[in-house]
Amino acid sequence: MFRYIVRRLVISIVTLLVLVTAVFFLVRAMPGDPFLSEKLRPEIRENMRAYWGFDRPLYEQYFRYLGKLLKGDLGTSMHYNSIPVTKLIADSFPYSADLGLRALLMAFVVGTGLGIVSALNRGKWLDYACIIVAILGVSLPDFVSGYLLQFVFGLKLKVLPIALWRGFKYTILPTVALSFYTTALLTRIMRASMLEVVGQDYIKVARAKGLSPVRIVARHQVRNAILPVVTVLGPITAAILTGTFVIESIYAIPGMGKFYVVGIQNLDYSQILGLTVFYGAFLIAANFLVDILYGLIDPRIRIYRRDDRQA
Amino acid sequence: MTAEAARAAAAPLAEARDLKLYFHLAGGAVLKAVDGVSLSIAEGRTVGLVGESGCGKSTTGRALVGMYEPTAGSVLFKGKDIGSLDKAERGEFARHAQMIFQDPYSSLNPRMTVGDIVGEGIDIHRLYAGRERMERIWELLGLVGLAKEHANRFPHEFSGGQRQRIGIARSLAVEPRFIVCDEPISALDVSIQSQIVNLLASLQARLGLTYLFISHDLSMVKYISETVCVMYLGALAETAPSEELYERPLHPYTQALLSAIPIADPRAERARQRILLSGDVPSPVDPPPGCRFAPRCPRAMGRCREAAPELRDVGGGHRVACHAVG
Amino acid sequence: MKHGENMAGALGAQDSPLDLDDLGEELFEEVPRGDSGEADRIVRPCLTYWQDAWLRLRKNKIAMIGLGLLAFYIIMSLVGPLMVSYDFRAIDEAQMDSGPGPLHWFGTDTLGRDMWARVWVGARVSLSIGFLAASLNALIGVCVGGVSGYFGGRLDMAIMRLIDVLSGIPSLIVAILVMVVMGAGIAPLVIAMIIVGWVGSARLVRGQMLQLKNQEYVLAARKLGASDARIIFRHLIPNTIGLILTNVTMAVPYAIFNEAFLSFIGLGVQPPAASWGLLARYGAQSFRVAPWQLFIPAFFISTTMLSLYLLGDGLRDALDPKLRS
Amino acid sequence: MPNSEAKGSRAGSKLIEVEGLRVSFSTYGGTVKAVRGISLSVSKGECLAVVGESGCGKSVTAQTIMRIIPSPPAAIEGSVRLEGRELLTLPERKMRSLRGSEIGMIFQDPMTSLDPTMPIGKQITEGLREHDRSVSRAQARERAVEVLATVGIPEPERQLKRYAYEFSGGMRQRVVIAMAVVCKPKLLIADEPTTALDVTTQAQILDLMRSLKDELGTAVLLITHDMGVVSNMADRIAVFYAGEVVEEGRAEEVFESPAHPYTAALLRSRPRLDRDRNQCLVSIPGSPPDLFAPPPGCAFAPRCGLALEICRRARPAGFALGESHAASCWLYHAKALARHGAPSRGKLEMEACRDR
Repeated sequence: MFRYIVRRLVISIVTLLVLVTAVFFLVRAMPGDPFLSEKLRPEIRENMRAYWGFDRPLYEQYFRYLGKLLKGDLGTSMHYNSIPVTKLIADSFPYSADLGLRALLMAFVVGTGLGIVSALNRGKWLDYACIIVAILGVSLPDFVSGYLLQFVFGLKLKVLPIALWRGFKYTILPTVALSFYTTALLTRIMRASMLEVVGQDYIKVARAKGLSPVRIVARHQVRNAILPVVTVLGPITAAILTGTFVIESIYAIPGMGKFYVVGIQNLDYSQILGLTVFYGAFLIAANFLVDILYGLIDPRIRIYRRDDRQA
Repeated sequence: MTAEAARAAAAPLAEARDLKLYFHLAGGAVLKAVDGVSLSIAEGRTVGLVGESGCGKSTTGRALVGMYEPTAGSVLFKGKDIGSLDKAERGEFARHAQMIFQDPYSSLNPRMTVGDIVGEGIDIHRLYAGRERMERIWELLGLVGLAKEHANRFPHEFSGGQRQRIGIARSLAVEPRFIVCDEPISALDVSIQSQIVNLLASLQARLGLTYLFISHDLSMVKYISETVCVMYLGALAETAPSEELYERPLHPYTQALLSAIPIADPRAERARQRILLSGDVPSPVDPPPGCRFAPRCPRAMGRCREAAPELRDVGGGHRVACHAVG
Repeated sequence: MKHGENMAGALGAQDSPLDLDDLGEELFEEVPRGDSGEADRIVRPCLTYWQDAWLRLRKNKIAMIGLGLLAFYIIMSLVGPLMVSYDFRAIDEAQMDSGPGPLHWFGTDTLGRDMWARVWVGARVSLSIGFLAASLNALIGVCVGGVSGYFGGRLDMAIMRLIDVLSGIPSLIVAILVMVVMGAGIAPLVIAMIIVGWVGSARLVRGQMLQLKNQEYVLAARKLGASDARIIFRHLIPNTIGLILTNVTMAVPYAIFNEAFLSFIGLGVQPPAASWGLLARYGAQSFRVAPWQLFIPAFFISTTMLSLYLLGDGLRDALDPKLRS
Repeated sequence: MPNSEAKGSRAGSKLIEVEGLRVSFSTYGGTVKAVRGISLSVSKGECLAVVGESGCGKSVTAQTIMRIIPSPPAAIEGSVRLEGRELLTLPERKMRSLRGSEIGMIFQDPMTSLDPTMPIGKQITEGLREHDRSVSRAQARERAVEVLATVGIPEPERQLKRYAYEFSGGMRQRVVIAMAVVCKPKLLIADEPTTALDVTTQAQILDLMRSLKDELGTAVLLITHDMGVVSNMADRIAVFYAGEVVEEGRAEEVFESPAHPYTAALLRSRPRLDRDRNQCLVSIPGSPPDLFAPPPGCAFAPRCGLALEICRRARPAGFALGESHAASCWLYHAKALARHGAPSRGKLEMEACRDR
């Protein structure tokens, strides 16, 4: 298990480094100049360039940036008059994280739940109902479901607030909209996985031991069926966090997404860079945690895998 | 089966000399699948290679037809080291040494017709073309007891035994002289196994083929081969003419193996004394020092744990690797 | 019990059409054993793999609905804009935000442009981006994954580490940055989607290759003297293609969705050009006054994704050799 | 075990009785008649071996006795009685309390029979505690250690917390057996328990099963395709072919005077280790019939060298050949006997390989 953790950790760190490097140079490669837009006199522009260190060679800027990163400094926003990017994140990320976590939790609980219900009722109407929900869910992009829910429950039925983030009632629509796609995806995966496990010999053995169906499902079937779901939790976290950009703008939630989009529009180098690095690091860390979690659930991962070669 | 008498003791057609095959595993471990095996097969004969799963018998067989590069030692075909063959000789070796596989389901490409499967070797070596090619394919199908019409069918339409016949026809297409049969019957039903074994025997008689018959089924190996080699954990434990080995097994492992095979006769069963081995076969990644069988051997002595025994001749072509014998 | 006494019911069964109490002598004639070929005769018609798969797919009604809808959208994307007299760029200030009706079948947008024309022109962009990105991803994936899985060794190790790292990078972040660097347009959109998008299919193909290359039929071909090229083209690719095809079908909706997302946040196709994502974006801005401007493109995005998923599910079932009997 | 067949006809000693069992599955390709009217019984402490090739219905029969076969899609007819109690109509809750406690079952592949995510100790105790809620954790643990020792697992205390992947195939099968006998069942159903194992491991497992049978007095229903495996263990043998019992009798009777051409050919289709190399190896031509559309007459007739006209037209009834020996083959009909005489073993074997 220790070797496994170290291995995943090394991969995660390399991934982060690659991401930071790629993003740094991509941002620098963006057409235009952050100071062009402001009608400044050339000498002031030169001063500003020097202030931001843009007059140095690119590689020097890169290593300086890495050095600052190690100290936890993501730089300062150019647009918002030198507010540190960390401050922007600290102010806005809690909203995004709140929304994202709610959606993730809901997707996980509802998705695996529907998957289990669907598989246990295979071929019955409940199964078909779950399949239809699952297929519709993956067919609706989150901005479609976001507006649709807002339209139906906020504008027509007027039962829930249409925007803002001021208490539980406000969180319902954005959470549902954001988790819809993921819920459907997890339903599909969990259902397939449950059906795969139910055909396994150890389930037959459990039945032959005289265990009650509840126990077989809970202790043997779900436990084994959840493994493939855990493997997709990483990419799913990424999808949900990306989705928050859209949902935040639809429901006017003061999350991180707004700064990201504004940063791009203003060519605010350090803001884009800082937010992207933070966001990437967050996802890489989430992936790492998912890998560890997988190791904890599946004992086979705990020892380093040997190639079983048939002689 | 009686073709053996007609042929004089010929020079070995295929031979392994102190063959070693090591595989490097992820994480730096080395799997010693085959560790110093020497055996030779005379033209027109059948040598049986038996052992339990993981003992290296399939790896040995594959090395003999050139599918693995030996880590050490050499493989000889018609007296020549296959590592030193020139291009023309290598092509000839590729044709003359063939293989029949274990699993009748994974050994045929599901996307190809039976005709194309059987004809693959013909196409690769450009033996025949057009009408002649098709006629040759039909002839081969007939040889293994299938019909002409089967050439247009796909493998999934056939039963296990029929699929094994197709596999045999495929290897016969390039007119081989030596065939390694790698557990050709172990995936088949009992009533089908004898069909395939009898087919292999009659093909040998008609075409003068040489076989290495690999199996974990000692009764079948005894039936089909003149000489039997017993492998344990990458090394040969004992080798002897078939009747001799079964009547006078010398290696404790061979004795245990023979006594473990059930006989379909309750009276004979009751009269037998069974030698039960304790424990499991150790991992070939970390084999025990000295004799590899020592940890499970009822007759192990101090010496067995220190030095690996050599394969020694005890007379009449019977060779055994055991300190306790002799 | 005596020899030959009939133990009715104990063994065997009694459901024969013969009168068992009075069996004629002729019934006890010996008959030669049936030619074993007769028992083995195959009665099923002779079908190639693709014919068989197509028959299976055709039997799957839901998948055929998906295929039909998709075909309809593709045809409409070609002929739809020609069915109305409006150009998709033509601004008509007299007809701003007018709802669907006989004049404008799908209504007009905020600038009075005909939505029908814009939706079908947008379909061209969205569908071609979807198919292009998914196919290119699969192509790169097949090449990289195939080489990695088939040849193995150090090269495989290196590629796998690269894949490990790339798959940790959130794909949309890279896509967003690439769009910013390269500017809007169809080519940048496709490039943005394949930069990290090929990783998934490469992993899939590599896994399949690893599995297939140790199949005994591949070993047999190698033993017969087949070249790498022959093994790859005759044995490995034909056995992977079903999986790849299914994968492409499932990847198209993902690409369409990404296009829509990028256009929605303003980085995709730029007006006056149209794509479904772009239409949805502008529709969203005015959806309280003119909801059809959002819901019409949203409907097409969703139904396209739906039909692709349905088709993909059907393809997977039709091409899965495990289900073949 | 010995002489169990002498009192076999008295219902009291019959542990399990299967009568006229038919099982069929509806699939999209049609209906597979997997079991087509099977009757058999196992007495207390006895071992009945069911021998047959793949797809002959032997596993389906076992799973139907346990009622772990999902129904639907399986359609089941007939009767299965455990000590006189009908199992097929028993409510699921009652049936559940019998599974694992009165009837234990072992499956073919030890590599897949254990849950990979649960320690083996827990897998053993959970069955025990399910059947008797009064058993405490500590008691269950104690019993698990005891049963692991019985099946020959060294240092059982230390193994409880280990997972399946940490054991070799032979050891896993021992764990599976421990799980099956932990509640001391009256009947143990072993479905090809040694097929996936090596010969020397097979010998160990068979030895273990024999000693369990003798020590615990458990009746065993041993399912296998290998006649050799059963010869040292079975008291009686039932030979299955295409979903039917074609021959049944005491082990000695079946091995020494096989009556059905299929049994005779099966016994000669594998070479015997204790005979010399020149023995004739019988091969049965063709393949077993497709159970989507079984032949109208005797299912073996198309492959049989002794088939009569009637064999192709009507399914044979069972003909008694002795106290405990019966075969379902038309050759034993009075008219066939009158015309052709009783078929000798030599004739059965050699005729079966006539066209070799």
